[in-house]
Order: sequence, then structure tokens, then C-alpha cells
Amino acid sequence: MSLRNRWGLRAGLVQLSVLLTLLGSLLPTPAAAHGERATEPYIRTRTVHWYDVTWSSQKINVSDTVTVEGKFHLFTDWPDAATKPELAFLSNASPGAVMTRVESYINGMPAQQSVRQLEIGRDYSFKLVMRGRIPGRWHLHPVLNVHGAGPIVGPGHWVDVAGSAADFKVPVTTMTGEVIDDLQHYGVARVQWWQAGYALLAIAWIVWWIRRPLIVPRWNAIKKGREDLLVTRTDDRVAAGLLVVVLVVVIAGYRYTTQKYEYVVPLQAGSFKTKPLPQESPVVTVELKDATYDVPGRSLRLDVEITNQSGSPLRVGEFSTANLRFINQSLDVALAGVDPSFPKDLVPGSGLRISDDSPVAPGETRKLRLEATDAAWETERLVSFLTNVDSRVGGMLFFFDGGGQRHMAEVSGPIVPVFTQLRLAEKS
Amino acid sequence: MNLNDLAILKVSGLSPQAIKWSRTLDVLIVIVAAFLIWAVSHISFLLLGGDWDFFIDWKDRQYWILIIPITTITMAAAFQAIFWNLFRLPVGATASLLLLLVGTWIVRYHSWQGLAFFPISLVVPGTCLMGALVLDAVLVLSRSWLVTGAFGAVLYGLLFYPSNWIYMAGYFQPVQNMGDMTSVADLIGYTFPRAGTPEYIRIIERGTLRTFGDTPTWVSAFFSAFACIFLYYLFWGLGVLACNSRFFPVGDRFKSIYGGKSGAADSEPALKPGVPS
Amino acid sequence: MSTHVVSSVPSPQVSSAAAGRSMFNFVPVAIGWGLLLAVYASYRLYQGAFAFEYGLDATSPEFARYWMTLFKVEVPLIFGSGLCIWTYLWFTRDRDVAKIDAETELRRYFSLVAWFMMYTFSFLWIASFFGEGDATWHQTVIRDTALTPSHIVVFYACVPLYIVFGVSSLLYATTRIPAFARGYSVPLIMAVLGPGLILPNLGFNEWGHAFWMTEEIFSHPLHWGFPILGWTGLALGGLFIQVVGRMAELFKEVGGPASDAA
Amino acid sequence: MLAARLMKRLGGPLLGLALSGAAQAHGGLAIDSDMCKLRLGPFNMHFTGYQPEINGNREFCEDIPKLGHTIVVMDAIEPELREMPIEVRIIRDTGDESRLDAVTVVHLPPKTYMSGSVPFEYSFTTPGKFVGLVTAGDQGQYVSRFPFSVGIPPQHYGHYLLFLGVAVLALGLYRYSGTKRRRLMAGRA
Repeated sequence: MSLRNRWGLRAGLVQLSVLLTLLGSLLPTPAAAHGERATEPYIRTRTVHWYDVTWSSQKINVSDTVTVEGKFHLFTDWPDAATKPELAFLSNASPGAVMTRVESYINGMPAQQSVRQLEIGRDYSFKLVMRGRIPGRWHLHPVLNVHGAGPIVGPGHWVDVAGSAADFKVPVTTMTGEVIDDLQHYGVARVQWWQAGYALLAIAWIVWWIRRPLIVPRWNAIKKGREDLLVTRTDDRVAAGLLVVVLVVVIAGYRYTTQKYEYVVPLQAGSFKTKPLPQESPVVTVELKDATYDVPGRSLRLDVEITNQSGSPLRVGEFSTANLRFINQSLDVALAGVDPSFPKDLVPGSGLRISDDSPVAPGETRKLRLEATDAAWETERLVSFLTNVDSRVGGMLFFFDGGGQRHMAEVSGPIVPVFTQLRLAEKS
Repeated sequence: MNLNDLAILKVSGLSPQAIKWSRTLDVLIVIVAAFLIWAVSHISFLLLGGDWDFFIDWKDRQYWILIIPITTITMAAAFQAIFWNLFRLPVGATASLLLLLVGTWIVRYHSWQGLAFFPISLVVPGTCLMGALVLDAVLVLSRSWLVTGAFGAVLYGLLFYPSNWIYMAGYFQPVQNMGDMTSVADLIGYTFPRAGTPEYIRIIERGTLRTFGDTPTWVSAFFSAFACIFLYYLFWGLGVLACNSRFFPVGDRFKSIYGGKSGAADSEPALKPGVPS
Repeated sequence: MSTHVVSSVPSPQVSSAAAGRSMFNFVPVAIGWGLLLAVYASYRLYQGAFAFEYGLDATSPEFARYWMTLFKVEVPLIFGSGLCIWTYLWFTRDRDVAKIDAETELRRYFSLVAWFMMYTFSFLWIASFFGEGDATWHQTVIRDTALTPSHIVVFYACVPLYIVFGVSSLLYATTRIPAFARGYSVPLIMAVLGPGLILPNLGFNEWGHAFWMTEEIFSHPLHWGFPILGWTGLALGGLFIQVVGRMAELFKEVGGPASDAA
Repeated sequence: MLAARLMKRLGGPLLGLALSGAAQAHGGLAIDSDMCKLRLGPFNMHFTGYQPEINGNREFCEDIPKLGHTIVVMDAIEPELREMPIEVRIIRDTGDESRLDAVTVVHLPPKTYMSGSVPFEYSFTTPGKFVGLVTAGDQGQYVSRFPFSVGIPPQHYGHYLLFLGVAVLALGLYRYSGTKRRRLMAGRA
């Protein structure tokens, strides 16, 4: 029986638990999110923006690999409540070790250790190679843990792992030539044999004492001052013998082990630094004039002033924040940017509505109203930025020039809840 | 029943019937004591030094060797004090560490592997059991908590590293991962991801200035032994303190409600604390 | 649990008659353990089945159905049954506890030890089995609520359970045993109140996690309230003196003179 | 020489202190403030043995524990040695050095080592005692002979001392419990 079945006993337990907790058993839909909805909105909208994230496949067998790669941008308007990314670690969010990590890179540098001094306002590429270990349907997110700010979760996608957990093995050969056939069980038997030996010695010692008349007789004996009966001369010998046995076993065992494993290294704890990706000179400046969130309309409205400093006309293609991507439906190159395998629930259907979608000529400055309308603002609990200490919103705007080149710009600023603007939304 | 047992029973002045009852009581008290020692030792160690014992990639040369003996000798000394003072039974330390080890292995299988699918190689626990045996043995031989603190507690702190290195050394062989050299323990920690435990959160040795061979481990072991002495005395005192049997003085209303004061003005004082020094 | 004790005991008989009947009935304790074991095993199986499946995201409807309902059911259920036991113990208390004879008192001491067997058994399950299970949850999942599937079992099921047995032991002692009816015994209060305070200590724990510390180090000072409250279990030593001391005297009184043949 | 070796052997493991070298009559290896040195007339060279496959970057002085692939590096301490030709010859310590070539195991013809370090490697197949002959100077006027062993497990007397300590501790405590018992009985009588 595989690991899960031995403890899960799925068939028997569903009836038992339901019977016990008097619950109706309705058919649940799989939960899409994993705890990131509870992360504060200012962390999800103004810290790490993940983009170009791809998953190599959605269906793998146990021991096959799946690769998550992409880029992330560190927001300039980093919230005060979260510490700056001085120390971060690239990881993944999955329930326990259902998938194992094979390799992880930041800008091509191996990321087994934590990375130090990530620069705000800059971009980094990441790559995460995972391997299926326990069969099931798992939600695989890239996560950047920032020290002091906690886990900042990227977009998640479902990966189905088929096969049986028993086939999973992690063979490794050490630099001293020892071949380990499976890292999962390496050394466990040795630990258990030795600790069983220690435990036997302890049980013998305890039984040696509790097999005699114990509580009331010894209590009365002490009352009558006959302590000498309670700890006899043989007990002294047994204690001295025990002392010798313990010390000899430990010293001999330790000496044998230090000779057997001459070449050992301590735990590796260094962290690494990496330069950010090259930054293109700013092509477009975006200034947020006014941001309102229409609560009943579930619509975020940004009034921005865009100045096109590049040589070719620009059109707004996408607005992305908190792993949600609002695409300008009428711009084909923007639509093409969404990989068909990208999780559907992260690309709101209504997309991004722009007050004036005509290209912005080079050098022109134009006021635009961007509207991102979707229930996701509620379901992702992003609206609590209205009731939070730091009610500012942030996001990434993607522009496409004549040649289909993509340019990015940050937009962030204070946001105000609005309840009356419903009619305006239909009109414009 | 050897001669010594018969002598004890004779001195205790119990009738044959009472002897049978007292044997029943022995069994019950052993069960209650076992449950309680197990529970208190586990919850105390869990939240004072648990992290280093959970994961193989936390077992470093600086904190693991220092913190585990310090956090486990507390309950070992307290329970040792209780059972030695009341019944001259030098089993408190061994029982505390043995039950802690049993409890830890149960959770490693039921929860770490059973719930979160972690391999046991990631979560093998260490143990101070050999130190506890020495603690009890020295208490029997010296019959004095002063000597036990001086000799036993030092050996307790010193024995942790070698007695666990015997089966942990294999985890610190060098291995290559993504081109860098790392230890098998780090590789296990890296391969089996823990969402709530990023790498930088590990409180482990982040750099040693003077490494003469493997002496940093022994430096930590000696410091731990030194700290164990004071903790031993402190918690032996707490154990003695726990053996007080005072009663809160209460008014007559309390007694009448609880039916304690039915007419007879029983002015019999509360039980004399029968705690021999 | 303690029904047979309440029946009014016939007038004190000759101690030899008492010799026949056994002083301690293990059956109620066995039943109690069996029930508790069933409850804990099904909690663990429930966690095994639904913790990772529907417990990861506190905002999802499945979480509400599988976990919030469990939370809303278990807390009133456990404290309710606790209340029943306590009121039962209260209303069947011995109005004239100072008047009982030695044999009844000895029998009641054995029952008190039976209550302690239940209390320590239930305390063991949270301190060891589910306590470290909570560590597994914290180290592997992103914390998103105070009511994680692990907390719903550890703090809102197991802790109330041992509070039920702790207070029952306290009530049993003070309403049935003369020594404990004359005043509140310090060790007994410590042994019951101390672990009981672990539940309110949760407030401090959640405060810390909400404002202060997002990453989960289990031996962080924020958690040190729990072990320190756990140390009050050491009051077992004082209880030993009070219980064993008195029982030693009763053994002599009820058991009769030590025959020299022994 | 024997004194130095014994002193190092006895002192080393138990106390873990670095022993100051005993008088090295004619260029033998000696630990001097934790550096393994051989003397070449007025000059010194630092001798280090490695067995990477077996124990990584651990350094050995005069007893190389295991057989197999061994790398030895000799570093000139004084700068003058860098300008002189240096010849290195490792021979099996059979007692008669009449026909050197027969017993030679490693031979580096005289050459000046600008970097000041003289590395050579050899795979020792049979355990035994060897002698290193290092001659420096234009006329080979500085000669150093240093014996070393390979594959002979060093006798750690120190650890037997530890076991002795255990016995002494246990016996002492046992006798102490006897006196405590007598005092307890006397008190009661």
C-alpha cells in the first residue's frame, strides 16, 4: 500500500468521519487557492509581480519532472509594513512534499540557498524544476519567501501526478563515493537500530526499579527512616555498571563513526547574490491621477496620464496585479501573450477596458481611464485594501509598440472606494 | 519478590490484603506518571527546542548541540527530583527522555510522513537518552543532587553529540547539487520542500571563525554541558517546589458547601508535608 | 465513571469483609480510554482525509463546510458534555463527606486516581500526538487563518477534552474526599488550572502571528507560554504527597494489622 | 624523534593542544606551532599530505593513514629556496640505501620551483615506512631526510586513556556511594 493509502484509508474514513461529525457530504469543487488569499493585499499588489510564467506540463507521472519558469518584477512602491527583500528564498507552495525540488535558479544562478539584496524596481528570472512524488492533483505555485514579509505566492496551476508513490526514488552518490539508493530512507534504519538499543537499556533500568513494591511501601519505609532498604548495594553496582556501559558504548561508537565517515562537511548556510536582469531605458511614464474601486460594480478604475517617450506608437495591452491579468481584448499581440496553458481563473474574461484604445503617438501625453472589472476582486479578497492600514494599490502595465515589442511600467497610488459610479461604467 | 522486597514490605507494616491493594496502586500510579511525564516532557521540548529536532538540515554544529541538552534536562531534572524525594526512585530522567523519544517517533510517522508526506530521513530525531541514564546512575551513586549536577549534568551535555553522531554522521557527507558542494542533510532539506520553512529561517551556524578540525562541535558540547549544570539545579529546585502539599486556607462557607464541615469541628491540620530533605 | 461510588455505603463493616471485594474497578477507565481513543483516531483520520484537500484555503466554501462546521459542532459538544459531567458530579456530591468511613474513603481515593488516569491520558494526546502534528502543519503550509485544520483539532477539540477531565477530577476530589473538601489543594489546582490556561494562551499566540511574525519557528519565544503552562503538570509531586500519604494511612486502617507471617 | 612522536601521540587527542616540536636532529618532520615542517640546512619547507578521495582536504604530517591516491605538497618557507634547484626522491625505508634506484618510489629531478611549492602524487599500494630525501642548492648542499609512514593505522593510546577515565569515574562514584551508605546507616543506628 502506498504511503498515502496506509495512513489515509480513504474508503473507510469518509463514512466514519462523516458519521462522527454529523455532516452532509456534498460534492466539493477543488479549492483553487492555497492560503495566498489571506496575504495582505498590499503584499499581493505592491511587492512581487510575476509575469511570463509557464508550466512545462499539467500531467506527469511519479518521478517525471515539471518546470515552472518565468520572471518577477520587484515593485518600486514596496509597502512599508513588509521588510525590503534583503533576504529571500525561491520556493514553491504545495501541501507537504508531494513534489520534490530538483533544481531552482534565479537569473541562472543555483538557488539552493537564500538570495541576498534583491533590488527593488528591477526584474529577475526564475526557474523551478519539480518532480512528481505522491500521486494526486496538486496546485503548483512559485513562491518568493521574503524575510520579514513572509511568502509572496505566484500564480498557481494544477498538476496531476499519476502512478504510485512507491516508484519514487532519489538516488545520490556522495563525493566520498558512497552510493545512496534512495534519499528518502537513507540512514533511517541505522538511527532506529541505535536508538532502539538505547531505549532497551533505558527500559531495563526502569523495570529494574519499578518491579519492586513501589509507592506506599517505599513511602512508609521512608517515613520509618529505612532508606537503606530502598537503594541496596546491588543497586549501586548496577548503577556503576550502567555508567560504564553507557560511556564505553558511546565512546567506542563515536570513535568508529569518526573513522568511518572521515570526510564530513557542516550544513551549508551561505547565501548568494545575483545582478538583476538588464533594464531597458524607460519607454513610457505612467502617472496615476486617480484610482477608485467601484464596490458594487467590482471594478477597479485607474485614471492615468501616459507619456510615450519611445519612437513608435504604443497601445496598452495588459494590466496585471496580484497574479490576475486583465488583457486588452482588442489587442491581438496582447491576447497572444497569454499562453493557452495559463490558468484560466487568473485571466478575468472581461479583460481590460480602455477609454481610448488608439495608439499613443511617440512623444504624446494622454489621459486614459483603465477599467478592470471582475468578481475576482472579491473572491481573491483583494478589496480589503479598502479597510487596511495602507490603502494603496499597485500593478504592472504592459504596452506594445508597433513592432509588437512589449514594455512594462509600474502604476501605484492611493485608492478610494466608490459606490455611485455604476452608471458611468455602462456608458463609457 | 526477593529478600529486599520482603524486608520493605515488612517495614511498611501492611497487611497481606493491603499489600495487594498497594500493588494495584503501584500499577495505576505508574500509568498516570508515565502519561504525565510523556505529555509534559514532549510539550516542553516541542516548543523550547523543537525545530532543531524536527529537521535534519537544522542539526548544525553550533545550536543543535547546544540547545537540545539544555531544553531536555529541564524536565528530566524536575521529574528526577519528584520521584527521588518522594520514593527514592531514580527513574525520572530516564523515563522523561525515553517517553519523549517514543512520542517523537510516533509523531514522525503519523504526522510528518502520514499527513505531510515527508520522508523519515528528513525528520530523524536525536535523543539525550544516554545522558539521562548517566544522570540517574550518578544520582543513585552519589545520592546527592549537588554531585549529580556537577558530574551527571556535565556528562549529560557532553554525551549528546557523540551518542547522536554515531547515526547522524552519514548525513553530513559532501555531495554535489547544481554544481555546488553541499551536505546530504542540506540536499534532503532542499529536495523535500517545506512551504512554511524558507532556507534563511534556519537558525544554524552561519560561519565559524576558528575551525581546528572538528573542534567547533566540541566547543558547543562543552558550553552545553556547562549550561546544563545550572539548569539541572534550577529544575531540580522546581521539582522539589512541586512537591509541596499545602492547602489554600478557606472559610467555613466553602467547607459547608462541600460538606467538609458537617457538625464536628474538625480542626485537624492539613497533611504535614512529608518531604524528607 | 464514578457511579458505583455514590451509592450510600453500608455502615462500616469489619475490615475482613472489605478484604474480599477489590478496591479498584478498571472497567470504567477502560471504557473512557476506549471512547477517547475513538475520538482521537477519528480526528486524525478526518485530518488525514480533509486537511490538505479542503483545509488549505480558509476562504473556500469547502473549508467552511468541512472545517468551520466541525469547529462549530465540536466546541459546544465537548464543553456541553463537560458541563453535564460537572453538574452530575456536583449534584451527586456527598453532603456529609466528613462522616464517611475509612473503606469508602479509600475506595474514593482509588476513584480519584482513576480520574487522573483519564485526565493525563487526554492531556497526553494534545501535548504529544496532536501538538507536534500542529508543527507539521505550520512548517508545510502558508498560514492563512487562526482556525487552521490543525488548530481546530488541537486547540478547540483536544484542549477542551482534557479541561473536561481536569475539572472533573477537581470536582470529584472536592466533593467526595474529606481531605480535599476542607480546602483547595494547591497542587490539585495547579495541575488542573495550569494546563487549562493553554487555551487562553492562544490569544497571545495569535496576536504574535498576526502582527509580528509571519514565518513559523516552532521554538520561538512567542510559543513559550505553552511549555511553561505545561510545567504546572509537575504539581503531580504535591498530589502524590496528599493522595499517597493519606492512602498509606487508610491501607493500615482498612487492611488490618500486618500479620507477622508476611 | 621517538620522543616527539610519542609526545604528540599521547598528548594530541586527549588535550587537543598543539605541542611544540621536539629537537629535530636532522630534518625530520615535526609539528611546529601546528605546521608540519622539514629542515633543509638553514631553510624550512612545509610538508602536507592529502588523500582527497578518502578524506577530502584533511592534511597529514608524518603518518598518512590510508593507502591509495596520495598528493604531497612541499612549500618553501624562505624565499631563497625558490631560486635553488630542488630534487625530491621518495624511497621505501628498507634500511640499505646503497642502490637508490631500486627502492625509489617517486623521483623529481632537480628543478627550480618559482612558485615555491613542490607537488607530487603517487598511489601507495602497500602500507609501510618511507623516507623522503629532499636536496636543495646548486651543489645539492642542503639535504633533508624525513621518514613517514603510509597505511599504518596510528595507535591512538589517547582513547584508551578515555576508557581508563571512565573506569576511574565509575569506581570512584561506587566507592563514594559506599561511604554515603555507611554514613546513612550510622545516622540511623
